[in-house]
Amino acid sequence: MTMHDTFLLPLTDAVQLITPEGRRVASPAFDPWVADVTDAELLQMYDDMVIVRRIDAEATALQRQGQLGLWPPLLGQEAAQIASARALATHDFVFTSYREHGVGYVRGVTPAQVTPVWRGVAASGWNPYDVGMAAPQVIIGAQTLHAVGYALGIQNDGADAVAVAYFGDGATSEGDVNEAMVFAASFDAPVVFFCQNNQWAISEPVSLQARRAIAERAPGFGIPSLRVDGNDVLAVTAATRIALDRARSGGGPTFIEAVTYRMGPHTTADDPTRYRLDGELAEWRAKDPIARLETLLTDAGALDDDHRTAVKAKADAAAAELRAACIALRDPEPMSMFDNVYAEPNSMIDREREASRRYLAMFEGVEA
Amino acid sequence: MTMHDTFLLPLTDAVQLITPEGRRVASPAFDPWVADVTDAELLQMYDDMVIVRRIDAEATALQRQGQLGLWPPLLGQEAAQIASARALATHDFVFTSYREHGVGYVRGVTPAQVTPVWRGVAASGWNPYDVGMAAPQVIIGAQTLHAVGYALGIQNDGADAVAVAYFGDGATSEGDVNEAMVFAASFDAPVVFFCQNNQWAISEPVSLQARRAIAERAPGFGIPSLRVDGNDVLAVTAATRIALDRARSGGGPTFIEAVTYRMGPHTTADDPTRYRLDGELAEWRAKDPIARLETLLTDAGALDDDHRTAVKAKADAAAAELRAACIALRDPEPMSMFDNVYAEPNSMIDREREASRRYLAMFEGVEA
Amino acid sequence: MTTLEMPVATETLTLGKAINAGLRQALADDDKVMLLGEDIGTLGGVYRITDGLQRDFGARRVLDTPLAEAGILGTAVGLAYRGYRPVCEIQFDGFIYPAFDQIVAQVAKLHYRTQGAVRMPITVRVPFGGGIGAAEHHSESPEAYFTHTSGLRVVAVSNPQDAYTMVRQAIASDDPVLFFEPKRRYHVKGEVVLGGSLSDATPMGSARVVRPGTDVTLVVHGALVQTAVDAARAAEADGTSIEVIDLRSLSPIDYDPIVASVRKTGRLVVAHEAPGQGGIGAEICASITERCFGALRHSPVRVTGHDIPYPPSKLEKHHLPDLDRILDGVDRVLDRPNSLSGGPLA
Amino acid sequence: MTTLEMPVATETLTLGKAINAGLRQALADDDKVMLLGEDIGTLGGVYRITDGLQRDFGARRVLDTPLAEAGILGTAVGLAYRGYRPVCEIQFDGFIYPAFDQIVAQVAKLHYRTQGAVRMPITVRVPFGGGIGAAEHHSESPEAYFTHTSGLRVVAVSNPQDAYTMVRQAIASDDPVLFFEPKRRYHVKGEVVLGGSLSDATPMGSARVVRPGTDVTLVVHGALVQTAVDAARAAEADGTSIEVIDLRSLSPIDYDPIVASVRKTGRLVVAHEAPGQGGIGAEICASITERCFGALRHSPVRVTGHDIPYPPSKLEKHHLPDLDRILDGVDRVLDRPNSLSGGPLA
Ligand SMILES: Cc1ncc(C[n+]2csc(CCOP(=O)(O)OP(=O)(O)O)c2C)c(N)n1
Ligand SMILES: Cc1ncc(C[n+]2csc(CCOP(=O)(O)OP(=O)(O)O)c2C)c(N)n1
Ligand SMILES: [Mg+2]
Ligand SMILES: [Mg+2]
Repeated sequence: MTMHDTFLLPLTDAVQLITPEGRRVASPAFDPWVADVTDAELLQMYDDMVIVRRIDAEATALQRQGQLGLWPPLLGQEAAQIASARALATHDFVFTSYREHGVGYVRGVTPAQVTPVWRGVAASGWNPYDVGMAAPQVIIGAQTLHAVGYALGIQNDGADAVAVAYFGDGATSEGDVNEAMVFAASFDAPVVFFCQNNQWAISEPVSLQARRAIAERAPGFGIPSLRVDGNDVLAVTAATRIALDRARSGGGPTFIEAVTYRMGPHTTADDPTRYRLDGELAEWRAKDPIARLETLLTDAGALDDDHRTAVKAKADAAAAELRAACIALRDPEPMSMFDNVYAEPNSMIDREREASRRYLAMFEGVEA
Repeated sequence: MTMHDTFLLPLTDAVQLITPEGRRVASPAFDPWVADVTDAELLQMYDDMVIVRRIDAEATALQRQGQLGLWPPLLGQEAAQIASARALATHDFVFTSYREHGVGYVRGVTPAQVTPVWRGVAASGWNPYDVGMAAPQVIIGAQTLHAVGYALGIQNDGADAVAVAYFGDGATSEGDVNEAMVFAASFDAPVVFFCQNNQWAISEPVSLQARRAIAERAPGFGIPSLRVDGNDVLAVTAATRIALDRARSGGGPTFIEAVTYRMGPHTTADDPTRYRLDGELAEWRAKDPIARLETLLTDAGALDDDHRTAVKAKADAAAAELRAACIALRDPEPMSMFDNVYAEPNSMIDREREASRRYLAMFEGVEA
Repeated sequence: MTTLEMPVATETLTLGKAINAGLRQALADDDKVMLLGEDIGTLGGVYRITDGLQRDFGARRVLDTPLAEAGILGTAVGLAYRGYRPVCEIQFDGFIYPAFDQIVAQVAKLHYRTQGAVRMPITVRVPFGGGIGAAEHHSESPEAYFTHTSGLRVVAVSNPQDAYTMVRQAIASDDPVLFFEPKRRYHVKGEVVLGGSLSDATPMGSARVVRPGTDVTLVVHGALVQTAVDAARAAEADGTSIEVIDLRSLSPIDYDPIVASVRKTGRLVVAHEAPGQGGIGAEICASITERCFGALRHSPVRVTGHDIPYPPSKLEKHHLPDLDRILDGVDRVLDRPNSLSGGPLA
Repeated sequence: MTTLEMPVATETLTLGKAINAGLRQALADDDKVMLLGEDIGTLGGVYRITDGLQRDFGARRVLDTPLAEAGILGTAVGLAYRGYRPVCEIQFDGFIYPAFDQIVAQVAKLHYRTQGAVRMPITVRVPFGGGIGAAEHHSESPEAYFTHTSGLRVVAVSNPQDAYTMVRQAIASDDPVLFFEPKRRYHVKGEVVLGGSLSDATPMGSARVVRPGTDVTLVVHGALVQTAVDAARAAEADGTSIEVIDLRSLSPIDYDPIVASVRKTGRLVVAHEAPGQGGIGAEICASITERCFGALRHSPVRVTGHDIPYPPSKLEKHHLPDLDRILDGVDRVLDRPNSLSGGPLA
């Protein structure tokens, strides 16, 4: 019967190059893509992950202390973010949702640029062109289309850059994400779809969004896909490099599912105990992305207590920088709310601005 | 490499049980599903197709004569529509787009109920509950979600009905259609997605919408799919029966791609010579759905010139009925435009209605 | 719609809990009522408005849906075709736009399209408005998009009793209803008479004078009702008597009490959080001017959110109409010294 | 934006061909301009507005996209991020809603969200309005949804010259522009001065008095401009002098000429095809009342499409404002016998 209900490659486990126990395992397909990764580079990723986790914890604390309005922790997703972002070139361009603090960190977003959004002083903390990363996207999935459009621009420019869209498992249900795959496939756009399947969309398990592994969706659109252990920096590196290479060489889009887990709440406003399954957190703690790399590097003699101490100090410093920058943030000037609504002069805004100026002046006792 | 870029079953040709030359070919997977189809039933489908094609031609003519505002011909898609609709039960419910005159014919839409929409006297020519078929849908793809919702209702009711969504190849690019697949899969909804891939979405070839066979999309959503020759009534019957059977037995959604061809313009407003490829029309004329069934039945001794004459007379009568009903349609009363905006009393509409009544009364010289 | 005699009880409930109670009642009254939305089941919604309902009515009637708003509304249309009364939750105001096509081209039109054959008794619950220090897209007031859409009814509640009663009315209505919930007032408590037959309740379409007054008519809805009442209290101290009208229904608008009030006061102020341009304030000012031109002693005044995207939350206090801005509007309509006294704006 | 001195030529063109010429000029002026849409390439669009452009500028710059409106707009956002100036065609007014989220939550907000770092010079071309006997969803006037959306500019053209010039201006604008084309007037011809520098042209944001008058101010846009002019001509025969103003820009609205006119006439009629409730007529009536209260001799009058879904085409003549309905509105504002003279509506 011509029932196309199964795939050539049964997707059992995601590709893994570092086991949760910190052992390197072979993968004939992936190994060549990471053969050149040195211990120093792995150590760099380790450092990044430790620092980002520390920043993440600090931001959570700042929220608890009322310094931030909200924070969406990345706890548990460090490998997926750091390793994929490290694989990118500076001139690539990234479109993320709200949880990609690790990606931002690698792209060069400073701790001080992270908090404005979550404190409510600005809708974007950085200039996208400074770091090759768009403003964070709150509308689930919308950014995937932006990445495809950007990729079309790259293609028209004849550039060898790649656009990368980061999004979650829940996002795959949105029409936008599926349209993005249609457009990307149709135009062979140099784009990478990087899905962090962290098992949950707030309280909804991934099984509600997809009855198959997320990675199985893309091939039907004509987009090859890869499914990797998202808590494994090497597997993520390999997959991202494969995808980037395809894009740069005119091969078009690739879809990556990084299987990971959100170890914290959805945001600081969420209470995951209401929906998590028993033992789930413990199970995933055992697959911690940082711990396994730490073991691997320690066993390889590439990581010792001195380094651990040094990186902890760096992480604390980054956290302190984040905190200081956050607390130093002043509320924006009221009148700034009228800035940048339009790029060009606009009589409606001019009038609104003038009315507000006069209104505020009343309170200052200033002559309007 | 874990590149899920190929499928278990390479989709070369769509399943075919009757060749364009009118020969019955065997298909071990599909044959059991049509083993019970008698020559009389095939003849019935032949009759339907001849009649529907005749009605379609008449409607086109009515448009050319200014009696209809527009007409979207189904020419060439008769087998896909008639055979699939004939496989349905009365209590199933169908959601179509605008071109499914054949489906409507089988569901019991009378010739007189077809023209009001296209003449511009009503947005729907029939009561959906009378025929188990929703009002025609113009917004591409929107009805696929309606079918899924209806199917959820069936499921909640514990009924054994099935909801069927008809849509085109172009529609598969819309977010709605993809969301429909997500929802259907997630809830195991008793729904059949019936895509008539007629090769074109107005001037856009199917290759712009999908880089793979359309049927390859659904499996990634967890929905088994079937790809059949849409000009072959038997293959379409088999596929639809398989899908309905899955739905009725709790197996959830199935996706059918019926590979067919729109032999006419997109609508009477379209000029397909601007985009069709050379020889394309001739190639598909050779695969005409009616001709091949006619040969098969003639060869089987089930169809003779008497029958041909009789069905032609029936078809002409149906066309005459359509024409007479169309021409007899009176413009609706102006005040009827305020009816059914709301189901319940509404002060805004009441006021509008009263204002219009007074306005129109001025012209009638009637005391307002 | 049920005609059973309901037992009546009075409880003190938050506005959020009152909606929960109304949904519970509706689910109990009519087994065609179904709830659909993101995170409304196990979690009970991010605001816990549907708390406990999946547990008590089952996962077939209280459905966690995949993350897709067009999907939610499109599915609801199909359910309505099948005779159900779907109640959709849109998690936040700013997430309704992916469902816009299904709402304006399908939900709003299907009864009309089918000449009355198919009903769309769909309720779309939307927590709306600002003032909660939230991230982008979590503080919007999109109601005017829907009041401009013929075929929809639009309501906004402001207190626990209305929240309870009107959500039941919205669900019982054979027309689609956009049901706006003032999220920053979910936690405000009030006495709620539970149960009771809907036919005894104030109709969902009627506005209500929440505070009588003689000098100025102040029209508001949702969270601003309380702000308006506070403003009226403050103005009273100055000897200004403000009549506050809670619109409750935004489409259709119940003009009778507004007209009656303006004929008395000759002065109208309309306040809402949405941007002014094309907001419902424009409609009300235009309509009242049409109906009461002779009675108006000053042009109607609008006090609204600015014509800007919703700003970062630290700026929202300058964006949203508050007591002071409303009183400034009152001063304008009374020709008293006000922020614009300095001369006409360019 | 180009600053080249353009050669100037005059041709008689239909409105549709004038847009084609404007697009052609924009594509020639700036290689960052790209056209995206359904059927705009080989076919040249269902109205042939993009006819020949793919042939002449190639399939990389004039793109037939997959059939998905959110996809078109979302892709345009990404192109804008990359420095392009995408011009999207929405095939018909009623098909813009699937793209609504991308337009209101992305296109409109990204410049604001990024504090000016990212520009969204996106033009969205929308053939709009009724009167062509079309099927459902092909005759709508959705402009008010966008004028209520801060961050967007909205324009509507009414004649070949404006169509040519304003499409170039829209594309050259660093802000996103919803560009409404009166489809039933695509075939109307006029003299068009081609070429020329945009800086010499009337700004896109300004309204225009198309026919001076002294008794009544009549504000219109798009296809109704011609109807309004016809009405003014007919009224002249009766000795009534109507000043017709073509809004051209719907957001922002250029109030100066309207205010000047109303100060002179004391009477305002606004007509549009969209339903009245929440339409731009409400905004204009409210704003003009705010600005000219003392000068008004009658409440502003709206003549609009009814508050119904767009009806079957055989009824559209009763739905759309036509010459007679506009003149009835003029009679109302002049306190002459009119359709509502019988007494106030309920
Ligand atoms: C269009 C839209 N709908 C709903 C929401 C509310 N919401 C915010 S995050 C979220 C879950 C997202 O899940 P996923 O895509 O898996 O990303 P994750 O949060 O797990 O990183 C939801 C429903 C939203 N932001 N946007
Ligand atoms: C949302 C939306 N966008 C655009 C259109 C305009 N349109 C009408 S039919 C059509 C092509 C549809 O192609 P397909 O889905 O293959 O169906 P077919 O016409 O071939 O039967 C388009 C683009 C529409 N009706 N709705
Ligand atoms: Mg997730
Ligand atoms: Mg097609």
